[in-house]
Amino acid sequence: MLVGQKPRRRRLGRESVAAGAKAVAGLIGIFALWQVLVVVLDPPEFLLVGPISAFAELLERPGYFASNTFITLQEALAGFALGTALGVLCGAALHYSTTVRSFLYPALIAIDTIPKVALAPLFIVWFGFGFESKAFVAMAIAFFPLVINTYDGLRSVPHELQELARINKASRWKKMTKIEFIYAIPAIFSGAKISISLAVGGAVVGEFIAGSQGLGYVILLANSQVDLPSMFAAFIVLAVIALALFFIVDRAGRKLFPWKNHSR
Amino acid sequence: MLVGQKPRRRRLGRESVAAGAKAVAGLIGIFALWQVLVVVLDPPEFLLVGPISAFAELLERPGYFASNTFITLQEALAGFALGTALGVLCGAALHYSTTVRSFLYPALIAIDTIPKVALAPLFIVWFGFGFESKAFVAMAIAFFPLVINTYDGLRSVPHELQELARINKASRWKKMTKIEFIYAIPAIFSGAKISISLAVGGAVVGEFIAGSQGLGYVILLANSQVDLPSMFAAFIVLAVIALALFFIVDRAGRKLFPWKNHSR
Amino acid sequence: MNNEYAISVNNVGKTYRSKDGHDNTVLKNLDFHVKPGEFVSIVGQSGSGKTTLLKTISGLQELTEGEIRVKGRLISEGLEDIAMVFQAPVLLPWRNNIDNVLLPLEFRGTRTDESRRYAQELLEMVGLGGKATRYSYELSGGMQQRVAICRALVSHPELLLMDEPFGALDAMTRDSMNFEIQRIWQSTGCSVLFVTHSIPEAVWLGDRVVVVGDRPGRIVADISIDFPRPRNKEHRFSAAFSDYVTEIESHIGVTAGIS
Amino acid sequence: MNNEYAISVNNVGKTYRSKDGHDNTVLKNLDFHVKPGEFVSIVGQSGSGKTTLLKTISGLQELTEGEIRVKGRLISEGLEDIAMVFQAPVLLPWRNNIDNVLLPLEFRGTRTDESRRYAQELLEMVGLGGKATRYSYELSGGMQQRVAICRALVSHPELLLMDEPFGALDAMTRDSMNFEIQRIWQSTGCSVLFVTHSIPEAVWLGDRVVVVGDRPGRIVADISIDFPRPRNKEHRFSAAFSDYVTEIESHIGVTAGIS
Amino acid sequence: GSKSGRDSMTLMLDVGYLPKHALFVSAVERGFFEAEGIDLTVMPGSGSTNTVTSVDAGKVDAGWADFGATIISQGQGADVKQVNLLQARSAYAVVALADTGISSWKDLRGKTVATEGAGAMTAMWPFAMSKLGFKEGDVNVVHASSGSKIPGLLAGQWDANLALYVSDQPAIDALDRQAVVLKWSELGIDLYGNGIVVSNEKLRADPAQVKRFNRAMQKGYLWACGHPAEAAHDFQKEVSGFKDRTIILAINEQCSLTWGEGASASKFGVMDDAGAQEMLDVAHQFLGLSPDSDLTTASVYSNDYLEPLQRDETIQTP
Ligand SMILES: Nc1ncnc2c1ncn2[C@@H]1O[C@H](COP(=O)(O)OP(=O)(O)OP(=O)(O)O)[C@@H](O)[C@H]1O
Ligand SMILES: Nc1ncnc2c1ncn2[C@@H]1O[C@H](COP(=O)(O)OP(=O)(O)OP(=O)(O)O)[C@@H](O)[C@H]1O
Ligand SMILES: Cc1ncc(C[n+]2csc(CCO)c2C)c(N)n1
Ligand SMILES: [Mg+2]
Ligand SMILES: [Mg+2]
Repeated sequence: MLVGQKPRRRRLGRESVAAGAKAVAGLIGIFALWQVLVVVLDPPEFLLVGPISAFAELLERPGYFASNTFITLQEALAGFALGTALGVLCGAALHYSTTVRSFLYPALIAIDTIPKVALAPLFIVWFGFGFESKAFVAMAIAFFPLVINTYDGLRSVPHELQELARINKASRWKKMTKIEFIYAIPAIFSGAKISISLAVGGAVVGEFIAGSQGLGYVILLANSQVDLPSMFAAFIVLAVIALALFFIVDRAGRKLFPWKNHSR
Repeated sequence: MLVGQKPRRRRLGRESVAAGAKAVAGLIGIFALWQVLVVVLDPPEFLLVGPISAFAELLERPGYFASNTFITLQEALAGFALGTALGVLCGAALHYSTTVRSFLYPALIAIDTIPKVALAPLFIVWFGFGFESKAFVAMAIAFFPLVINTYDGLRSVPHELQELARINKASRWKKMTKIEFIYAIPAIFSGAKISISLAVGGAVVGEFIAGSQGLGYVILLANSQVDLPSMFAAFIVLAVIALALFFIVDRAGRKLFPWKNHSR
Repeated sequence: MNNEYAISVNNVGKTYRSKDGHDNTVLKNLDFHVKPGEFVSIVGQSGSGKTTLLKTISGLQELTEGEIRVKGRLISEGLEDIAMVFQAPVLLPWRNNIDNVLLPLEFRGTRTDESRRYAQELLEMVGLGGKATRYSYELSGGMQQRVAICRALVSHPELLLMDEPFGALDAMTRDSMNFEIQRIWQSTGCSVLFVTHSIPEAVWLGDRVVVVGDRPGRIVADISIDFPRPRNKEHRFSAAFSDYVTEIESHIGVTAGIS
Repeated sequence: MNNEYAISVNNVGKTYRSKDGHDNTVLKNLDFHVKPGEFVSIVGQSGSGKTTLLKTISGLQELTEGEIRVKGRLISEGLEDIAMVFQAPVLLPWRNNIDNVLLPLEFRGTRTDESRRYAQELLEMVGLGGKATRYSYELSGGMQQRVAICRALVSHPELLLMDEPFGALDAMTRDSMNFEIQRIWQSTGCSVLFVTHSIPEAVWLGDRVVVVGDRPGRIVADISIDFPRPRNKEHRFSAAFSDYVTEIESHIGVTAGIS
Repeated sequence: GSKSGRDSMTLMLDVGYLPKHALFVSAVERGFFEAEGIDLTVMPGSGSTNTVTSVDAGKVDAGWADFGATIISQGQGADVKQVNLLQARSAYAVVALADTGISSWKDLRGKTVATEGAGAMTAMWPFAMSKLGFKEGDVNVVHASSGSKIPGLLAGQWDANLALYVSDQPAIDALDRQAVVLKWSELGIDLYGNGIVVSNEKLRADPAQVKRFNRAMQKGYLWACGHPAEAAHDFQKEVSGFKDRTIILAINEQCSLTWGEGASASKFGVMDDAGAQEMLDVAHQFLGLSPDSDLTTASVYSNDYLEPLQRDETIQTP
């Protein structure tokens, strides 16, 4: 099986541009559909507005959206980074330590299920209402997919590769760094791709709980003023940053593990 | 590599019991730690209560918790089932159709990032206050990990297996059902394990938004009364059901794909 | 025009292009034809392009030059009924051996109640009757290879491509497999392309032995083997046999090796 | 007591237990010893337990009976410096060929600036000097096998276990590999356990040829080969050589096969 | 729909199920709606804005919502009207804990107050500040979700909450703490509070039902105000965990907001143009109501579906 996996051909600039164009076309398609829906259904403004109103809103207050986006982005990235690091660590601990697995796996899952929104008051009390509490919510949500995917990725390292390491008396560390973690990279990155969206959502939820800036606060404010153009503008910005982060993570994963899904 | 993957030995009843015992020990450990923390720090009751208070609360109103748990459980399961079905479908569509991938992948990620909590009013308008809106929130949240893991799992089907199908003129459907989906089962189940927790959380969030029953409502009420024993009791119940569901999903995955991580 | 041939390879070339511009021309100006019911052995050095040739004929790999017809039809227009034994066994770990053997029938949708009995027969033929419900991880390397051979035979293919099918087998098992393949081929009348590293095996089995040369792969010799069928051990130790072997060795560049 | 031996296999048994209670006793009452610097060939039918034997000696598989000592130490107490060529190449797809060859040194933490040069030398020795920075998917089956051989040699092992290392090689390449292995073995003085399906190869390379019998695997013959070193093509065509081959064939149950 | 000849109706509250909502629960429990041929289901809300949205979307028949929130929604196109002003005065207040250094408005200078990140009260806080003569920055405002406000206050994360005192004072009371309440009305910010909101579509389709609803609502509400202990008991049957004392406190506070001071002050539930206009002005100034909005007093409320009870009316349970 290993021998059948070939390095992916590097995308030519042209192909990359074409892919980008299609993605943009897809997004524009969605926007168009949404606008058509709005025109046809003609829902009241407090229920649903079209993307045109949302974009108009964005253009009207670019500075406002930019500064709040920047804040949310920082929180999400901090949470994602922490959550990824912690998640990979925990996933690895689950794989390598029977003790951790037996005793902590259930506890981990249990803790993950408690809705972070419900823990809001505690977060505020523990972390105050600054940057930290939002990054913490983002981290708490982003963490779990990495645990699962790291653990499952490490578990699926083929037997022959394990034997190769053993016969060469590889230390545990060498075995991890030269075989197991590399093999698990695609699974770990699958997890990271799930997490990056969750981290952005987590930061926003954190801002819902306690915030006076960031896109979550923009949404909250828009909600209270029934200002749907502003709300949907925030949604669009959120979607765009999540999308960008997703593809950065995806691309990083392919860079690190380029021998999957080769063409020829 | 294929030849190196061996069926896992079926756990003996005794081993299974031992694993269960350790898991329970782990959970009890967490509870003990938590209780000790509470006793040592002695935080005010509105900030943090220990598991003993929470369990006392549970025992005092078992019917109340049972009936609300049952409701949340139903919503979560419905959302999980729908989200899984839809997620696997979307993941497969992403893999098999270049068009879907080019145009819809970005849109999908974009949509996933919009915080479901913020969409609350729309959900209410679309689905009302009943079961459907909660199941929908659960579905909307549970869906994404399955998309990613299904897609990535299908993508990593080894080249030789593809060739085996091609040389035998397998129809697309046969190839999917006899090779690709079976190969992707572990990755899909990794996704499902992430989703099952998310679905429970989603149902609870749905109940926050618009509910007059379910554990989310219990938490909401407890919150408004600053009744932390009741809140933590709900957390415990949530954790327990998510845990149970997680291990059911995990076990189902191992049953379906028993040839990973063989012992010998 | 080509309809009389089971396989007709016309001026075929294959160049692997790698991302760093490192092109590797593996096959060049290849021309050869296989008549229906013919058994053609292919020999050649490691890396000369034998696997590549088989994969292009089976349609698994695209040509970069020329054309290949199977039963008169361009392979690019859709595959005929071809079975292939790959160089590695490629068994599905989630199926037991007999279910692995049956896979081609399931793929084709031609599995019947009879099939299982036939698959069991094939497994018995290769000495694995008792391993039908075991999994591939419980088999030795040679056993896995034999299961893969059964899988190729189960669909009664008209055209059988075999890429070093007996590479992992000991002499004795290999001999008996040689006899079985000859028998099956004679009884079904299928055409066979048979890649092997063993020149005696190539001679003993083949109506012709095609020698593939190196860098880039081209046909350096195409030798008809004029022994009657069915062949037996006698032929193996005839003088004519040794002459064939020596001739072929000279084309490859070996002179009576060790193994 | 066993200190004089490089490997000493004492009354070893191995039973695979499967979950459905289907026990498979593969090795039974195995007893044999390898002296330091000795080259021992192992032959036997497909499925007789050769791979299992190598894996138990290397410590990759647990025994169910008896004990194995490597340089006097029980293998259960920790592995000595062993290199192994597996039956399948098992190359890492994310490393190019030379980096695959260097892997054992990285595992052992003994990679030096010199190493790369030596790895390149080894690749040149097996005819793959030009493929050092290519990836395994760009290699033919036989080429992959040769990379795996280089990987086993790179760490200058005192004990070398090879499981059909030349199975996917054509006669010519195989011959040259045989010469190289003999040369390396003579210059390093390592002990070698060499599994092969080719009886002539076993005889030509080995100080002894051990024949493993079937069901369960046990040693049915242990034949010393009394040719001087270095051996050459002459020995191959001597009468004594044929006698050895015939004797061994009789133990396995083959009588002068086709291939 | 009507089963057994009665109408099923739903009423959505502003937020959650709080002791102040005992009035509604009790009105149902004591059969006021049944007497009008209505099967009423009371359901918790998730903020007045969502409540108005639900009414407009036809997902509920009636809502109980902050008048400011209603006007903002109407400004955005919500086709609804307020038809019964149950709470003539708003409960906007600053709520602090006793003995924490805040006992009057002037003590707020330099302090930190928490409020929901968004909401009518948040938007209007500058109005209150201007009435106090404070400058921006004199009071530090932080934002916290409704669920966090009490714990944060108790934990000393901040000094006071901007809150509806009918909600927060009982909550603090329930924890056996004493609350200090600074009512905005003391600053002259005396606006309409919460009322019943119904969609215009419903008003067209079944005005009689709305009238019956209002009749039952008014009677039930006033009856509960007159019988807080009984109402508290009714509420406890529905929502466990609150002490009698807390619920009664909430009921009394809620009922103290029933009667306004305007032209229609003595007629329960009745609104007037002056009061509505004042709220419209505030909405324009503080709540983000568009200057182009064509909302008029007539389009935001109506007394036409009301047979108002008087201040001195005695109510009997049916
Ligand atoms: N995907 C690929 N990309 C680049 N080069 C390739 C690829 N596959 C094979 N090659 C090259 O093509 C040549 C022929 O390979 P092929 O596998 O056809 O040889 P072979 O005759 O089957 O050898 P063997 O007997 O060792 O199996 C080799 O030089 C190999 O390096
Ligand atoms: N993991 C396993 N579980 C059960 N049986 C096994 C397992 N591995 C090998 N066997 C059985 O052990 C026997 C010996 O296998 P082994 O791989 O040692 O044979 P071998 O001599 O190397 O054969 P070959 O020449 O075909 O490689 C076979 O009958 C095989 O079915
Ligand atoms: C649980 C799990 N299942 C399968 C694989 C095999 N695999 C390796 S990469 C990849 C794609 C990402 O998931 C897959 C499916 C794994 N690593 N983890
Ligand atoms: Mg080949
Ligand atoms: Mg073997």
